[in-house]
Amino acid sequence: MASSIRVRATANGDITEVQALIQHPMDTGLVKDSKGEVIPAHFIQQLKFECNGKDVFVADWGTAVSKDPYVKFSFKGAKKGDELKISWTDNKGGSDTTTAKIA
Amino acid sequence: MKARIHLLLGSLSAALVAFALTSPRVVAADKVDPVTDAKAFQNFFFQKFPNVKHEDFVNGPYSMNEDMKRQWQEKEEFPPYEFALDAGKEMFATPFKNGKTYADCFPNGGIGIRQNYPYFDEKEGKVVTLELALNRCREANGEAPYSYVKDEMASLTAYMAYTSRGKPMDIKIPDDPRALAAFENGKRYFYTRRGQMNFSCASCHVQSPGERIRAEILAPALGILNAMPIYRSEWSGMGTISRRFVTCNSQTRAVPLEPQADEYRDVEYFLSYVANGLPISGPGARP
Amino acid sequence: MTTTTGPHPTRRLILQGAASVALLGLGNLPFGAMSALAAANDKYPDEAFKLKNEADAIKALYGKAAEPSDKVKLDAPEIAENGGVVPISVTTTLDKVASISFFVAENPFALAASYRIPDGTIPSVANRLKMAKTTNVTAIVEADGKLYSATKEVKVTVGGCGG
Amino acid sequence: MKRSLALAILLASSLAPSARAANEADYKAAYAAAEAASKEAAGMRNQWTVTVSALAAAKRAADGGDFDRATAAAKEAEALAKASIFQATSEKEAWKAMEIR
Repeated sequence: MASSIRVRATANGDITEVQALIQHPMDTGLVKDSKGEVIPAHFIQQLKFECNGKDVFVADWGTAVSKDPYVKFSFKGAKKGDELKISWTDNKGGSDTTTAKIA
Repeated sequence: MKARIHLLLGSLSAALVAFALTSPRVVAADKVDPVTDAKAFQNFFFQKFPNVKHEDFVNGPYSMNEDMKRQWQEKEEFPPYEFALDAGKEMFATPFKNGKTYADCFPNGGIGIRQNYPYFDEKEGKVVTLELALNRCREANGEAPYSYVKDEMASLTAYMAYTSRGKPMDIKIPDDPRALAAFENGKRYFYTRRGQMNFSCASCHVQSPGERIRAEILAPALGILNAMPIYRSEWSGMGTISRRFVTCNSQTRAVPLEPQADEYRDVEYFLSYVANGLPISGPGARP
Repeated sequence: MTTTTGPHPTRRLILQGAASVALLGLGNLPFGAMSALAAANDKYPDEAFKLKNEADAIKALYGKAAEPSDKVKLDAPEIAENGGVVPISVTTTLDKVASISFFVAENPFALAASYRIPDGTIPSVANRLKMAKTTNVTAIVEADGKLYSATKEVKVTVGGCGG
Repeated sequence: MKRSLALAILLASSLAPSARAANEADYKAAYAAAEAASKEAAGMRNQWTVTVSALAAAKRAADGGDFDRATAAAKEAEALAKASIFQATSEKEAWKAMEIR
């Protein structure tokens, strides 16, 4: 199954811009389904981006992050071809990880 | 309780009169003439919104409001329909149990043909939409049809729309009285008021595009289907044309017809034909 | 400082004083240690995410209050097209930024998201948040041990006509 | 204006005021009339969601034995169904007024 993480990392000069879109329901636990039962909270808590063995960005998320969450940031010190490792864990112990080459 | 009914009737007749007065001067026509209708339809919007580029009408509410357009462009950087698009691509390539694929059902393998749908099927004597053709392809190959309002259908139509992006809408009306009748039936449905709200599609999308209905900006009717299927933040999911028609009906408190009912197929035929020449921009992201 | 009635009030006061001084004094320590300390802790700030009120959440996350600064540029729509997907981003010209956080005042839980910005990462983040209703969105930037904030009201209402 | 006048008279006649408390027979009559009108509206493919919910409310109230409320809800359902029928018939021609020419 394709990874739940879509990522685009493009380097221009020393700055690499990273965009990530993650397939995840991000349920708040405050919503009821059509039958009136509460949909339990199910959301990504931590999302980590590592490059060349160092954390370049760490996101701690709450229930207010949108469904299929999106995040964009940039960092210095990497170049085209370097590998970016992305991994997330959610409040139910679910997780996923993927790697992407910087274009 | 009786007072409430009279209140309802008062508002109903007042609304009828109010909208009748403000609508464009019209004179009843008898012969169905799609070419003239389409020209008049497009000119109405081009004159009402002179500074909107013609091809931008397909961006719906975002062609009407700068603040909304900025939020849209922000979303389009990494659009929420990305997953549906990938899923559609995968489904399109996965063969059915009998080894065939969707490509075998469609001209040009289903790639870059969305702008020709819906078309008038002279054998059947009815309008055939892309969603209908996809389900018929599934059934012809021994597979169960998909729901018209759920994600699988949206993913397939998203991929097919994506392969036609930028191509001008190109709907044909054959010289067949049944085709002209279908076009006219679709036009009638578009302008007919329904539901306790007593709105027609035109009440919102012709009378007041660009204005707000609570938080949402109303899209112009011209090119309103060019971006289909759409990921709607409101549904936090994909929506096919069928889902959009059904939900619009219930918003005006009209009981929706079954998806792909003749009326829906005809109104899709009408709306697509009058948007001929405008580019396909699906799949789209909408509020 | 409230007067404490315990037998060794002065000792506790000194200890608390020492702790906060130590924190402040760490400004110029080698980066590794400081970032872990300044960004509250490496662990997921579970407490902060559970607090309803914004001020409490800020205190739980950072242990101090923020002061508005025009060096923090918060970008959010005037009217959100949909409360479920509100594009919000922040960028700052401050340096030695250790973390950036977003708060939505009247959400069920004020703290929406918090980002740790290691050395070498540009202090700028864009994300999409959920907003329960029209309220203030606040972005807080932790730079060199101090907190700077920017706030903007975003209107949120339901769409559609009836149903 | 002629149209809305006709509509008002049509509706007023079907709402004969009943002073005494409604009993099951009243409810059954009102519900039957409402159901007939609702079927006709559905037949014209112009049913309103509020008609359906009023009919359901009438049935629920009747099942609970509250025939006053059940009859009132049934009468409201009938009125709504008749209004949707009137809307469908008047719109057969009225839509042309909105058409872009």
